[in-house]
Amino acid sequence: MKAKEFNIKWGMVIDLDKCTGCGACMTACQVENNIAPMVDASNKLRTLSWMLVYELSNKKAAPDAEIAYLPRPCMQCGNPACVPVCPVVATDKNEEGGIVSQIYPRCIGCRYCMAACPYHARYFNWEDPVFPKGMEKALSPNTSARPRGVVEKCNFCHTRLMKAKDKARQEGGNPEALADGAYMPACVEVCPTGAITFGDLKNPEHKVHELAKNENAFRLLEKLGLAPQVYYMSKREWVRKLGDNYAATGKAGAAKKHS
Amino acid sequence: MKTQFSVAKFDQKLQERWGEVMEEKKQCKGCGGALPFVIGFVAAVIAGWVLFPDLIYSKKTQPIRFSHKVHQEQGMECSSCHTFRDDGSYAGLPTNEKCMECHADVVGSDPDEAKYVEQYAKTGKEVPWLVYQYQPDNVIFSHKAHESFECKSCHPDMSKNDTPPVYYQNRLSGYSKQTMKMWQCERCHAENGVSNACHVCHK
Amino acid sequence: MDRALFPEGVERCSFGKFALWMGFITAFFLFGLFAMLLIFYKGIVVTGLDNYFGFGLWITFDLAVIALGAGAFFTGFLKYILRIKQLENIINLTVIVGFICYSGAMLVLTMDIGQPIRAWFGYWHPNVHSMLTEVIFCITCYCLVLIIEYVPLILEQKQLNKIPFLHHLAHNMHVNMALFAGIGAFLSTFHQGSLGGMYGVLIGRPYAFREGFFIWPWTFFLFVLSAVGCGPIFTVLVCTFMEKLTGRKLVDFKTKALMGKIAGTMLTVYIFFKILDTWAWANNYLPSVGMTFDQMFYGVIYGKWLMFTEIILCGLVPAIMLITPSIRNNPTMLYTAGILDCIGVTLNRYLFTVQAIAIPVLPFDSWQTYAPNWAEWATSGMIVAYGFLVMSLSYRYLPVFPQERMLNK
Amino acid sequence: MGLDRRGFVKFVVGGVAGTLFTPVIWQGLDDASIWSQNWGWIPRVPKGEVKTKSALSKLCPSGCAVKVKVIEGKPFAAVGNAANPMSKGGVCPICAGGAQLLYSPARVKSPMKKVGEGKFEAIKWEDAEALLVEKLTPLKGQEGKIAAISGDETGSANEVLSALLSGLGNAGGFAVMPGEMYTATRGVKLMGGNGQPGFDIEGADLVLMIGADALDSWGTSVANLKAFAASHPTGGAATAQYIYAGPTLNNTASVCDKWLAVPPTATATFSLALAHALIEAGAVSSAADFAEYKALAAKAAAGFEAATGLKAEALKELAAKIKAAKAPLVVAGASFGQGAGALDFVAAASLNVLLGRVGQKGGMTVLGAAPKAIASAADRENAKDAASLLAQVATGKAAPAALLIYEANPAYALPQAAEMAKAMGNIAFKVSFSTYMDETAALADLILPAPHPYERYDDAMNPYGVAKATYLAGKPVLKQPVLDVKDPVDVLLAAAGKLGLSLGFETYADVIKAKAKALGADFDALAAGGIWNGEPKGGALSLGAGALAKAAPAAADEKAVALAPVTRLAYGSATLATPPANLLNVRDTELKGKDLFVQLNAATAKKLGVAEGNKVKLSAGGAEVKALVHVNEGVAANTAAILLGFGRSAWDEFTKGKGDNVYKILTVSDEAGTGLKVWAGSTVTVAKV
Repeated sequence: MKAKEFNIKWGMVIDLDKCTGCGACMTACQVENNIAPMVDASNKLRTLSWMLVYELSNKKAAPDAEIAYLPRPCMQCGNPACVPVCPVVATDKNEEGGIVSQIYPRCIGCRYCMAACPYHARYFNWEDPVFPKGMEKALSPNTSARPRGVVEKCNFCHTRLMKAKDKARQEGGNPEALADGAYMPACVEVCPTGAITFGDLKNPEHKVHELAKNENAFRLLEKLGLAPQVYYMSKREWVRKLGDNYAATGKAGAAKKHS
Repeated sequence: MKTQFSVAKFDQKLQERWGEVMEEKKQCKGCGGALPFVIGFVAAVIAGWVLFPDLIYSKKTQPIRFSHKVHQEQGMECSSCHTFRDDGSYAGLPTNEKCMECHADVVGSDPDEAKYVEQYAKTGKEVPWLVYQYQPDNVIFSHKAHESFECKSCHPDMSKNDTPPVYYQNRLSGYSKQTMKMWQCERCHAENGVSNACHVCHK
Repeated sequence: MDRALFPEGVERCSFGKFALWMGFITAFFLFGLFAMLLIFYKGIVVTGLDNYFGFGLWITFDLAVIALGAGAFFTGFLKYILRIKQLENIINLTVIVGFICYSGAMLVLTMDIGQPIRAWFGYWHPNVHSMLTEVIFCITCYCLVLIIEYVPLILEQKQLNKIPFLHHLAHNMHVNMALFAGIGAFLSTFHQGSLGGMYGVLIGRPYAFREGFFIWPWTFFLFVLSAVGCGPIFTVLVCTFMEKLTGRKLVDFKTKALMGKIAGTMLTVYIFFKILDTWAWANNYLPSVGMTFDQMFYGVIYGKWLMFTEIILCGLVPAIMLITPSIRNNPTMLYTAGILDCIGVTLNRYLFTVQAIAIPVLPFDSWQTYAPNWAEWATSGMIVAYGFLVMSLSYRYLPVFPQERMLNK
Repeated sequence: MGLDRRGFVKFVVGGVAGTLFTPVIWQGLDDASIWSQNWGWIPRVPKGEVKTKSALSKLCPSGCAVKVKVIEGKPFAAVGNAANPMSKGGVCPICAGGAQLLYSPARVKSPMKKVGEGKFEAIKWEDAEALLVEKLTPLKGQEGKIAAISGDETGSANEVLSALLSGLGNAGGFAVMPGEMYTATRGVKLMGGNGQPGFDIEGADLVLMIGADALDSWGTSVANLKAFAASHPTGGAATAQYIYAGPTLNNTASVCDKWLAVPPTATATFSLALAHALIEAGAVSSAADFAEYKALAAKAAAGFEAATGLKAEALKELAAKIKAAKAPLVVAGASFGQGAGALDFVAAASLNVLLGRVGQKGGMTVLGAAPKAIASAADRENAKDAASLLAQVATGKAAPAALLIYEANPAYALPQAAEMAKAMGNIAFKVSFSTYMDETAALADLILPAPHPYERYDDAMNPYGVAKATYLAGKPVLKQPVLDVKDPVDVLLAAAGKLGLSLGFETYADVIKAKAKALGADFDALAAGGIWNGEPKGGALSLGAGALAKAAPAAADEKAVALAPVTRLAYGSATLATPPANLLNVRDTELKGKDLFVQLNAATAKKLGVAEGNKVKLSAGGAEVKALVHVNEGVAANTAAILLGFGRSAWDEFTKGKGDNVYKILTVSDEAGTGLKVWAGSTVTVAKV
């Protein structure tokens, strides 16, 4: 199936040299998207974390040891592995902006998309969301609470996009040409070091447009051809190597299939 | 021995029963015909179309008999009460703040107005209006994006309405009977060349 | 005491013994039923599945039984379309085995999805690009075909057959069975392939991903071939197992050997392409995405021994055994080869399901391991028990084996 | 005619067929799936207008200026306040989940009176306040009978507490929880200065953090992160270097240009050896004690490799980098924000003196005393530290009959926690003013629930680390608290009145407004997310050689390894157990189920004879902590790193019983020369169980 092309492509450039791994993005994401706190959150095989901060290590012994933190939202792949496999069109990449949707009321919970996604960006609701008593009063209006048995994932806080468009309409602007920063996901908004830059990859007025072409920019598993809309950048070679093994191009930072 | 005996007896009975079945079949040939089938069919159709809707929907009335007609006659527009906020979001039903601009105290003679003032305006409690066009949490609808349409192209024309219509709520799904179904949204989007991508309407 | 219901001219064990046997099987069934109800009540959180292993025992089980149940469509195809007369001796059994496998798989799928209430969305909101949609449609349709094929067999039950209407119905269905066999062969080929396609299209899973022909990845064709390479021999194994259990001869060895020959031929074709495919995968595809053969394996649980067992010991070896007449015509060797063959195909389904998603594709991720828990075993066991129950009833009351009277004289 | 069986079957078949031509099945299927999409037990999300309100979110130690998003009057999210010059729109991982903490299951829901061991009874506020006055009345005027412990470093509440104690004749009874501000201020004194030290990270082009986890849990971390971010433009060249010297490759170190693995026992040695390298490279100081300092530095350099496990080369490279920098800054701090002696601070801070960086842009500053709202309140630096107070209580040297605990958790967050908790048992009447049911509240005789930051007035004067005098204030976001709580300061002021003591204020809001006025700031502007800043000060500081000379050499113990407690801001603080929304951030190599991991590098693990996944116990001072081994190359030599802040015995299901409390095995010793209680250089023995 030929990947669809869009005039707007919302994307991120995450500067891994600025991510301290503080976890504010994960917290903000849970808050924005009404993810119920989990009592045993150390069982990472059953938790829900649309945004997950991985710890990368250069695997060297002290004193040469280095680590880096890598926040992993949904990659919103240009050629997603998850979309064509869904039997009920609960997930789709079909909207201007290129965000891969995931619709909970349609999802039947077959988990084929989870098996398809090499980034582990998709999560299954193993249980109904249970908030500590009273905490359900602090739910965000932006994401519906999901029942058990459906798959969910990061959608770049899509409701914020809808709200930004409404704001543009109210102010007489063009909802299809939002200014840089008019729409940003919760993780981007909260990051204390501004490690995540967000915008329209195709719009030259947005910072991400140039950043994605930076010589230190790369995408995860570029070699598989999923064409993520999330870019990473690091001046550290070992970090870039861990990201995509350079298999697609043979060498670091060489011509990216930027589209 | 006893078991064997009873087994044999059972066996015999079974044989007899099969015989009866065959007999019955012969007797019944032609009797009744298709009539029971027709009766069952018609009964089911009637039950399905007449009784079922009554069973599946509960009826509710608005907490206050609000007359859109009276307000419209005062020269008010839909947008006088149903407004947009500065960020482009839709305020939907007016809150006490809006209603109390006129109804902080009783101004007319309608008993429902007095009821409103007494039970809501004075107590600060918001009126639990029933929303005919109820949409669930998983739907995000932008009135701003649909601003160019007339209200009544989706909502019933309330301007002539003096007594709010009965609210039918589906007992199983919890939706209002007037909840716009997804295919309706999709059809209009398709006709107008607007994207039907999932996230355009879902959250 | 239920003698009146037995097929014409055959002996069956006493009702008491039969009841005891059925009770024994029912115990397993009920335990599985309990697990199933628990799963419907609490959700699949009660299973051993997790974020990394969204697919596990159930999907492996489904794929395996569908492959093993392939005897139905392929034998049907050979019997009714290619008119290999001899296969009528075993055709009924293949239909029942197929029916059990497919209906069981559908039940497992209902448990496996998180929102069974919305299972029908698969038909109402289908995604035509999804291999799973193809699977859902074909399995359902083929399951209907199997029911249509199974019904005349039920109607031929001694007492039912006395009713003229049912007798004629059964007869007419038989007359048109070639049509259903044809439809079945078509549907079944497609979904066997689609099951393979399901994995072959996973561009994010290097273990499973394959290039292919038109929209079908090579796994599509490999799954079809492997299914027909094991389905017929599985029916033979079932038959032989029943013979051992009942102490009666049901199908002559000549027919069994023929089934072995059919399976062996297909398995040989399959294993030839499988080895080619694996070779190309390891030497062309993996390096092209910057991965190595070694990266696909981990420790003992996901070690290389699994792949070698699958392809060599349980693929190449039974293929040679089955196409060599002297080996095939020795009953012990035939059954051994059959068992190896079935293990090989099951292992193949397991590897594509579990190993494929166990591999940490992200270079900084780590291997996770999966073990099914009691709830998954119990429900899978329930399906097996269900199969035993259907088979026991069919054997006892339906004229499944045309040769039985003659062979046990 | 009767309906026979066949007729009945036909009827049923007809019924089924007929049903297919009605909506029953089709609508039923549809409605059932809609039902499954809106299950009644799944919480509904709010609808309505979203507004934002400014707040001072003192959930993290330094406090974040936040914008709270509110819908239908209910807060649901918090983001940074871009108008605030300190946090510049940033927010820390704790404050980002502030709205959810309003409904934390650990919150104390109403005043509680102890009625038995571990048993409490909810009482009315008027009864609770009467009880407080009743218990304090007989103690009034008796020196040493009333004590207070405050866990708040920056609030004016401290002035109220201090003034209240003075007014009741117990001026010496005011103690604070040990934070860095306390020891650092002592350190400045030892260097001949007066006041709280500050660090102008924003203005520096080389930031060497010795111990200080400045980009995560140390100081005004959000402001520090903003400074780091500004010097590291995405896609551009960095304008400042950051180097971390500390026991673990922590969040700060992960983004630094260089990490120097320094065990917590060797912090001062590292600093002085670096001084030696700098002097070798030509650094001189006009400070009077330079000669003495130079000798101390040379001595430290000789023992550097043995003490740190690092190569001397590393120091030379570092010295060269510092020499090359235009505005180098050394940030001195304890690796887990407390327990370091004043001498560790002096050793690191003296590098700024040596480099001539005191009072310079991008250098170290000394903040003078801030004006007070209540004149009778004692200066902050004159307060006792809580560890000393409870140590005195334990030995009978002090015998208060009443203890007021304000926003502090001494029963958990003091070294040798078990002994501290035991000492508290010697005090007859303990009142805990706490938002959460923490370990101290669980031991108290009276719990007076304090409001969440969104429900109260509060302020922050000079959060530790700021380069210039800084004042923040906030007012409630909510009109009504979500629980039956009262501001502790309001309660104390009312109690003071009943005890015949007038402090000049009736509410905390008035105190804060007076404070703002005293500073010449506008309270309303502050409450809207503004800030008040004073001018940075320098002041002549010595190199502190006199004090450093008294430092006792670390006792070498072959069997023990240095203990490096690890703090991560996201996981909570001394006063806050990991919030439910942050539990997900804890890695499965740090905590798994109920077990903490102790991090050892491969060489240390080998030396100790333990391997990945082994269950071990860490023992010191008669207490022990159990943990699983995780081999991690991001730990200094001969050091065991383990998360601080777990092993809760109160709080809620999200934290209770998870891991073990590392405070238990932190051993207190008296620092030579200063008499301070120190525990940053604790050692432990590690044994397999």
